[in-house]
Amino acid sequence: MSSLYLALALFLLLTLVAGLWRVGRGPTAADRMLAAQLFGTTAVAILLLLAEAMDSPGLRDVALVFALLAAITVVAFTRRAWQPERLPTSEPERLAERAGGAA
Amino acid sequence: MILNLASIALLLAGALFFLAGTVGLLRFPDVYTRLHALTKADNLGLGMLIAGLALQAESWVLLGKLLLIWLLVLTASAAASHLVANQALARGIMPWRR
Amino acid sequence: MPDTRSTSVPGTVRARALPAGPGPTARLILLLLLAAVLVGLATAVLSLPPVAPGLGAVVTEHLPASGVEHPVTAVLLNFRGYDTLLELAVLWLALLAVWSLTPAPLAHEPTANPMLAALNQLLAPLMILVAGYLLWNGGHAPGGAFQAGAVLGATGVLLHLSGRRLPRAVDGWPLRLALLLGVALFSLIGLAVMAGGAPFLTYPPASAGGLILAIEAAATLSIAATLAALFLGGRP
Amino acid sequence: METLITPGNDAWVAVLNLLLDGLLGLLLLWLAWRTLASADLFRAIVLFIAFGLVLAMIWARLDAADIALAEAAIGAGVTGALLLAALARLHPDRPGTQARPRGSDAS
Repeated sequence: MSSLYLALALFLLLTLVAGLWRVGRGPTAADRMLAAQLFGTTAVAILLLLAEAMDSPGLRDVALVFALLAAITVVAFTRRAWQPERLPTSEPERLAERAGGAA
Repeated sequence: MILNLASIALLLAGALFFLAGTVGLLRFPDVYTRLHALTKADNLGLGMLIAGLALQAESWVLLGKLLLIWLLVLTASAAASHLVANQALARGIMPWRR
Repeated sequence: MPDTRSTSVPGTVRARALPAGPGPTARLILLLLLAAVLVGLATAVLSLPPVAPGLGAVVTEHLPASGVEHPVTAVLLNFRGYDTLLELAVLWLALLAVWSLTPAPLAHEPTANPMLAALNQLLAPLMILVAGYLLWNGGHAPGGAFQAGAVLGATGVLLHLSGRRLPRAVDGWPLRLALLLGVALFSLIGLAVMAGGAPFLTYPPASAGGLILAIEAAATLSIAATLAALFLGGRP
Repeated sequence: METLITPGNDAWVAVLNLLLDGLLGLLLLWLAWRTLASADLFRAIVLFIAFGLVLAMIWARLDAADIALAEAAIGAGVTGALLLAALARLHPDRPGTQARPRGSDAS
């Protein structure tokens, strides 16, 4: 059973690596942030699998803390760094924002 | 034995949904559609994975902790997607149309 | 991944035009230096004995006298109490540095959000509960003051982000007291044991468990207050 | 049951462990490099958040649950929010982010 858990953890880690492409690509800030949020969920899954595979129950608490605090970064993002009052200031920014709908 | 097989099936199905979530994140056309990858695919994937692990759980405490983790992730991503979609609309990002 | 064309997004600062990079010779020298460092590190790591003669055995041997069952907590709060005390002081100095730079920004929170309020109602009590759980766990399993303090501090950050503010009455001396509590109690207990003839921070084994829990509880509050105050970004 | 999924258990486990640790290590180095090299500060922050996640998983792999827990709590709860708030304050043209003029409040 342990090797199944490890294999699944490896698989999930690979999907996380693939998701990094979205962090680089954007185009809007929200896309990058969403990718990070998705990594959080994947990390919770990987940690739960590792807790079982490595027989280390403390890792479940790590997953619990990740799950508990997952919302804070996005709240900070929408309440601070991504506010509508500040209009995009340069042409590429405006293009990226509009293209968010059509890319 | 049956419990074991069910657990394995759930774990594999969960991993499949995680894959779907990542494909969605990479392939969907705009922020609003990509939110689905975050809120639907991955949460279902995590749910199945947790169900698979819960079938192997030795104690009720562990079962409760696993369930709590899932509910917390559900809450967090629901809140996150609401906030992001709300803000994206407020910034005037148009939803994607074919 | 990253295309360096950087379709930069709002909320970002674009880098100014960078000066031209080093020439080919400089690059080659840099590469050689880096390779030398890599080889040095690799040989150092590979020449380590397979089983490092660490202090693990000593810690295990003295664990019963430490007052806790978890070796990490025993080392952090008992055997190497100095380090933890000074770490708390460092965190506190960081906050002093931030406070001396600027007053806290005026809190014009973006419009109140009912969803955030509901999220708070759900998450904040759970976070406080988990912080308590981690603090209690520290005695026998992974957990302890720093982890609990960080979770509690994150609660403060979340509440602040959703527009909750400290009441006027609390952001004066009660806040300062909370910030100081960890270092103060830690040092006081450290000094108090000296009255019994023991060296600084050497707890009597019989009461070590209770003393460590008290110190950890105070440290949790202080760490949480410090982290949340750091987030304010200035002196309140 | 064991053999149904895993013929030759030990060898498989060893290979999987190696792959997992190797991938995590490479990922951490790559994320560190991209974080430092990124000219776009927001992207650097997101990469740093991902760096924290991977670091927590590496501590987990090293069986250091205490440090993984600390990294999870600090990395997920405080650092990301702190950096994002700091980034927002780099733009003083937005309402709500100006520093209070000195001396306006005596408290």
